[in-house]
Amino acid sequence: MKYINTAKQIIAILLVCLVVGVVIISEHSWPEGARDYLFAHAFEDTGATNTVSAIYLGYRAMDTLGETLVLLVAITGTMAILVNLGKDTIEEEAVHFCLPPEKRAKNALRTHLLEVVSSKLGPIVLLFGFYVMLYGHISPGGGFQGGVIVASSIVFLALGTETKSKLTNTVVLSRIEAIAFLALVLASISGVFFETGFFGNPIKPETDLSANFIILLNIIIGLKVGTSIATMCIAMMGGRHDL
Amino acid sequence: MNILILSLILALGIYALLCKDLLHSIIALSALSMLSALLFTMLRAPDVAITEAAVGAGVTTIIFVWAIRHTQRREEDS
Amino acid sequence: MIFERILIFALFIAGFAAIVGIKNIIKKVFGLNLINAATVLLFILEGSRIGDQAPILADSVESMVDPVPQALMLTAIVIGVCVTALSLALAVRLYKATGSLDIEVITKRLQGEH
Amino acid sequence: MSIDTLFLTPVYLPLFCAAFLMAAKVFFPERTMLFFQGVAGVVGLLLPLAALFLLNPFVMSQQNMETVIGAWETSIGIHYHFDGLSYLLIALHLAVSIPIYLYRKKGQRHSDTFAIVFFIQCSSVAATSLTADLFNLFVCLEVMGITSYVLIASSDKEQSILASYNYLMFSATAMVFFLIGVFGLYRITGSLSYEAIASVKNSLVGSELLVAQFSLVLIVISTLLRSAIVPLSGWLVGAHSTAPHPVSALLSGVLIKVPLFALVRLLLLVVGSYRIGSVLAFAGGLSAIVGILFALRENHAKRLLAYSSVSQIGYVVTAYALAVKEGIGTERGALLLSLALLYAFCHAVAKALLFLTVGTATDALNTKDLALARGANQALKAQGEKIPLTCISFFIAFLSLAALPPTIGYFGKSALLSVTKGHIANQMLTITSVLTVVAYLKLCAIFFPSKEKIKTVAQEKSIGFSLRCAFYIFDFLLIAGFFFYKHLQNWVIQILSPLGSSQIQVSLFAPYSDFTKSLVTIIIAIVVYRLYHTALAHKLLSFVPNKGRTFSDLFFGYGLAIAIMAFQLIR
Repeated sequence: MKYINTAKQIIAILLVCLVVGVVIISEHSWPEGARDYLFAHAFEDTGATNTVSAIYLGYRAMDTLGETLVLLVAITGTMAILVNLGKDTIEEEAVHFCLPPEKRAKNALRTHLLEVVSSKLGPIVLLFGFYVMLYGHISPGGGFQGGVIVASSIVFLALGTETKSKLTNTVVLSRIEAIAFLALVLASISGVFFETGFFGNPIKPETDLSANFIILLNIIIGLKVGTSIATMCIAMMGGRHDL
Repeated sequence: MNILILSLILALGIYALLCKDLLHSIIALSALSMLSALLFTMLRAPDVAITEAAVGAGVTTIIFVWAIRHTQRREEDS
Repeated sequence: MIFERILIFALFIAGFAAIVGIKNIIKKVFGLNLINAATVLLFILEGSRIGDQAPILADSVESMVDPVPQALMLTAIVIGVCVTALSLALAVRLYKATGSLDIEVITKRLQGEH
Repeated sequence: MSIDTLFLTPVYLPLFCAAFLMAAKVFFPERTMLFFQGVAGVVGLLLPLAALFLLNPFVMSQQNMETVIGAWETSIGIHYHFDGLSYLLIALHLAVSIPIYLYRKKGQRHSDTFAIVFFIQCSSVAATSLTADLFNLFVCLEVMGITSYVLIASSDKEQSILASYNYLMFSATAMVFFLIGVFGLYRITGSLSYEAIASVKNSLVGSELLVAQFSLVLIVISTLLRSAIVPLSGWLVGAHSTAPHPVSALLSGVLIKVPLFALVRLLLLVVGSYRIGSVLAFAGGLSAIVGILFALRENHAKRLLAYSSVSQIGYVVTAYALAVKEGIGTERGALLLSLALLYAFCHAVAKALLFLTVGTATDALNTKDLALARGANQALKAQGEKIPLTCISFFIAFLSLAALPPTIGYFGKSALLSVTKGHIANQMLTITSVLTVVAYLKLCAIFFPSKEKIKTVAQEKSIGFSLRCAFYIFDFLLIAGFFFYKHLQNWVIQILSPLGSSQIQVSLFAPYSDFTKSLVTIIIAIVVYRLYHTALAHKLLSFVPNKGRTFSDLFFGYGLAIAIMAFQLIR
């Protein structure tokens, strides 16, 4: 019985990799039509110098909306599965990262280094995250990358127990996430009322303000990604399971 | 130069799959993400490099380590 | 040129063989991560053949790289991470339910009692 | 509100409701959530329905609308294509999901997460049926997929977690192959919208054509995986049988049909797609037979329904594949496609009703094993159900799927069988329709009166009002479909018929001559059902393997499907 199974697996791998191999290995020149058009028109269409964010927040903004939905559903699903994961065992509970020093078990291997570094490093990484988010349309970066860096800074703050800031409170985080998602949907619908259709840029392309729509989208997506990943990481690190 | 980094990535990938201790595999995977982020910067794709480094290496490693903490670290040699 | 694609194809085969072959459910998620990384590498490697400057519209840029695959791969990486997060949450839940990480042991224990 | 903003309402209105519910969940206390879910239901589901009524004249005159999202320049932006097909797909989705939303609203444990994910799924289904861009199709299928994994895993049974894990790994891998297909096509054609790809692809020759054909194979098989045609149907039984009742109703009703019909726009434009049609027609017939044989073998109520979903989708795929073979542009192709869609509608409504009624009944009886489950009526009556509504709706759904007169299924199935006359798959389908009746007779056993006293299950929520009107809506759809079938069929054929030939002669089958045929099928079915309990039948059925599909079987089917399709395209 065992051989039939491995034989099946080998046949499956061979068949699929035959077809995929032909598509990957075959030699073909890369089309330059899209690149030339963007090189000429990207700036005055969307006002963004970084053509990649011009595409994924301007021309193909629908993909970014789909991507944010995938992130939202994945994190909601993970949280739903995490919540009824059941309580950890007692000694696991004691070693949790987020417990203040006096409540934690003595044998938890937590050097002082982590506390000093994390509470000092947190604000700097937060600042860098917002920089990457806000300058998305000029220098490389943008909504998602900025959001993840903001999320890692929030995790730093949650690790360090000296700074008890509201930022690491999961209720506040999920509120910001809900507002950001609502703002994203409203921003995408706003194009409809300015007759440029769904996900259109409500600001007229000619004016030099048209980059603001991309900045707005970057901020909203950055906040949403940052808060949702931070919420998940804090819940994973044994923070409050009260979601 | 690309070929060197790509073969290193392939080696890390195969090591990650064959290694018995899952924690070593996770470290190999995050090294793989970091190397591909380096390759993207060399291929003039800075946006994708930041995403791969921050999202690929950062968040994936946190999730994998959390999953390992809740299950078992050594793979059963059945 | 073609050798780079052969290396990426080898990474792809390794990932797919892991998903089909290896029994440990967390190693299967590793395999999924690998084929996702291989696809992103393929898109960006091929996309950067036609130019040698980053797609930022500074004034000194003449031959820039094709930004379209880069924009697509931003989406693909994030979707890959989300699918990995969800599959690992399911894998942990399966481990809590059946106490094992081996897909066949899990199916036997769960399919035993309907 | 010009046309192009109107047809996008089914995409962004449910999204707005999901965002609204998320905000409400965080800001407002728990007890007001039910009210907000009601408001969200009205805005997210009923308003798009109203938008569809407004769009009806536009679609009846066979116009179609090609827009770029966000009014950008055409070569880079995402193309959206609104025509009769996407109109009917959205109508089918709304017709099935509104009653299911009503059924679900009676306060489950995860009710607010369920509602948010449900609305996101609605918007992704609408976007999938509208999109005319390859990478956007990838993103929409991914959103649809991830919402169904989360919905399946939301039931607290352990098997559902395993089923969700299998489905996730299988279709996530397939989606990476989809990306490789997009890579192949973009590299050759330089664009991502269907028209541009088709125009370049038709003029390809030599090795480029080979690569383009292989990329197309990867894309087609990865999309068809979600419609669970035989080699690819390993994941469906686990997922649909362990998911909560409204989720499995929604999955069987809508989620396995939308990728199939969303693919037609890509196949329509690509030369050589008639070869894909002939392979698919055979696969459809095969999945009908294999599905129903497994269903006969099954003793677990919801697994039997899941297997019968696999076999019923075989009917839809056969008609769809013959339509693709004929070419949608031709008269006969459009006719075949409209009948495939009509049968998909009959099956969606009837199967959703079956899942809900059998689910409620087996919950009341607290056992899903068909051998033991008897006397569901007494148990339901004990739960405070005055008139035996569940039993009546079950019986109507049974009549519809067994193709008996007072329901829409009677006309739908006979129309489909008469149109797909010439093909070998037709014989398979007729055999399957007999066996389907036998399988469902097995299912009726639940409602037979049982001897011993039913101990009432401590069910705190009695049969809620919203659950009852879900059943009423479904029953109405099935019965009204029977009486107005002629108009319904003309309406669908007119919408889907190619330009300029809107008066196809529709008297394609005399409704009453088929009555004798369906009577004969019933008699044979009852005889076979009697035979079913004999030793001979058990020995015969023991050949059908009953072991669950292991993980690697899924990929073996996937490899097989890719190999067959690639061989077919190169030949």
